Amino acid sequence: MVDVRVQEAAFQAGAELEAFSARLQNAGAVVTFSGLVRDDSGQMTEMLIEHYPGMTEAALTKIAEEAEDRWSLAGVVVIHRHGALRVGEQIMMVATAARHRGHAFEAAEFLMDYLKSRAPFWKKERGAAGDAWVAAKDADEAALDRW
Amino acid sequence: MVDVRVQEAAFQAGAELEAFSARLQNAGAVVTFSGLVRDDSGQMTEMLIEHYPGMTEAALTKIAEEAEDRWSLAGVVVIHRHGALRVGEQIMMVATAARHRGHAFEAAEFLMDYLKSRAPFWKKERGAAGDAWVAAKDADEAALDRW
Amino acid sequence: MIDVLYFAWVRERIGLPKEQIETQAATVADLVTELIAREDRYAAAFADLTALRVAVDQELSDFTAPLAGVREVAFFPPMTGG
Amino acid sequence: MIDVLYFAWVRERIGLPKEQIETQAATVADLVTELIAREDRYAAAFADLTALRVAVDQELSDFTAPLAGVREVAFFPPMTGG
Repeated sequence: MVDVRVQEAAFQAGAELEAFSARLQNAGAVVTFSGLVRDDSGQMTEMLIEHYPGMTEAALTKIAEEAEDRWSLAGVVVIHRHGALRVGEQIMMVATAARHRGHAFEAAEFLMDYLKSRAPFWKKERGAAGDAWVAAKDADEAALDRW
Repeated sequence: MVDVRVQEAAFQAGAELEAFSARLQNAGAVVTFSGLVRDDSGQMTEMLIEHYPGMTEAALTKIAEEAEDRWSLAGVVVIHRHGALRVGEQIMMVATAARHRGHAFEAAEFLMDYLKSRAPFWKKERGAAGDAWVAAKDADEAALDRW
Repeated sequence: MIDVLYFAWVRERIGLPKEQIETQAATVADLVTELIAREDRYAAAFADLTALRVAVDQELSDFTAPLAGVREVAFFPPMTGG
Repeated sequence: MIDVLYFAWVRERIGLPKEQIETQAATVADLVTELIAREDRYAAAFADLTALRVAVDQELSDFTAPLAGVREVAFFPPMTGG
């Protein structure tokens, strides 16, 4: 079960976790990661997320299916928002379910590492001092090496 | 913020995740692990979880505080049930929040590895063919070595 | 007097969850030796010490731990939470 | 005719999100050379190719990719999702 959603609308990670767990058949371990808008500068008024419609969905589905196969997952969810978000709002989440915890954890970390560097999203911080694109981190690219 | 609960009552992992995320101050990354009762034999009618009142809370709090310090967490939740549970029910969950995803993931895995082998819980499967205590896995003990 | 607690299949073999024991045992291992000498059900529970874990005053410990000043000792199999 | 798409600061520097381009360029790199020759805003956007990523028909690719049969090329900075 692979469930990929790219959307402007807000979502609730808790409601998604409940719905995901309820759909599972005999998977003992569920891991979620959720990303919230963080304001490091203390100046941000909103975050703008741009994406590449069409390619985004395809890239996320490919990553999710690869994780599902590699760790024999009982299910994968990937949700990522685009558009304007405020500090503290949910940007995205992934959820993975497996029989054993090691697989669920590894798959969730793999999804995050790939999503960060291979899914076509770009973040821009809008603040009192102006707008600034968030720069990619070398660490995010390097994180792919372990897979 | 360390929130440790050992309880007989059922809980909803999704509602806990929402409440936890709402309490956070500027933490970008939230990881949850939830464990569900799995029926490997296809024969289980219920799972009984025994614990050591007093020591359980102390052991979980110690593990949670150690994780909080080591990964500079913005928050930790550990909830573990005892008593009689049915297949598919939530046994336990941990939630961790940090500024960066690597810390939140590592802390959640550390908590799970320690909880599995150092918190005084014992599981018994009750089924058509009788009752059987769940044996500890060497792999769970070995998992501690990486920390 | 020490409170001695048993959990999981140790509790089932011994037949009770908790008892108070008057002992002069110097260590956990000495206490186990005394218990084994009492009755078969203790001998059955403590037959293989490598299959057991021990907590002293609610902290994980081991069979060499001294009992001076200790109020509570617990015996149980390896834990299986989570 | 190829659809050429721009995202994030590449889109801002070039001043539009998408355009159709008539080209005989054999590779992505050749297309970039053509664009740079057109106007300063392209030269500004493509000044440092190491800071750019390219997708060909919505798959991540690179500047050496051939353009024969390609319908869509996109240029953008390294992604920062999640």
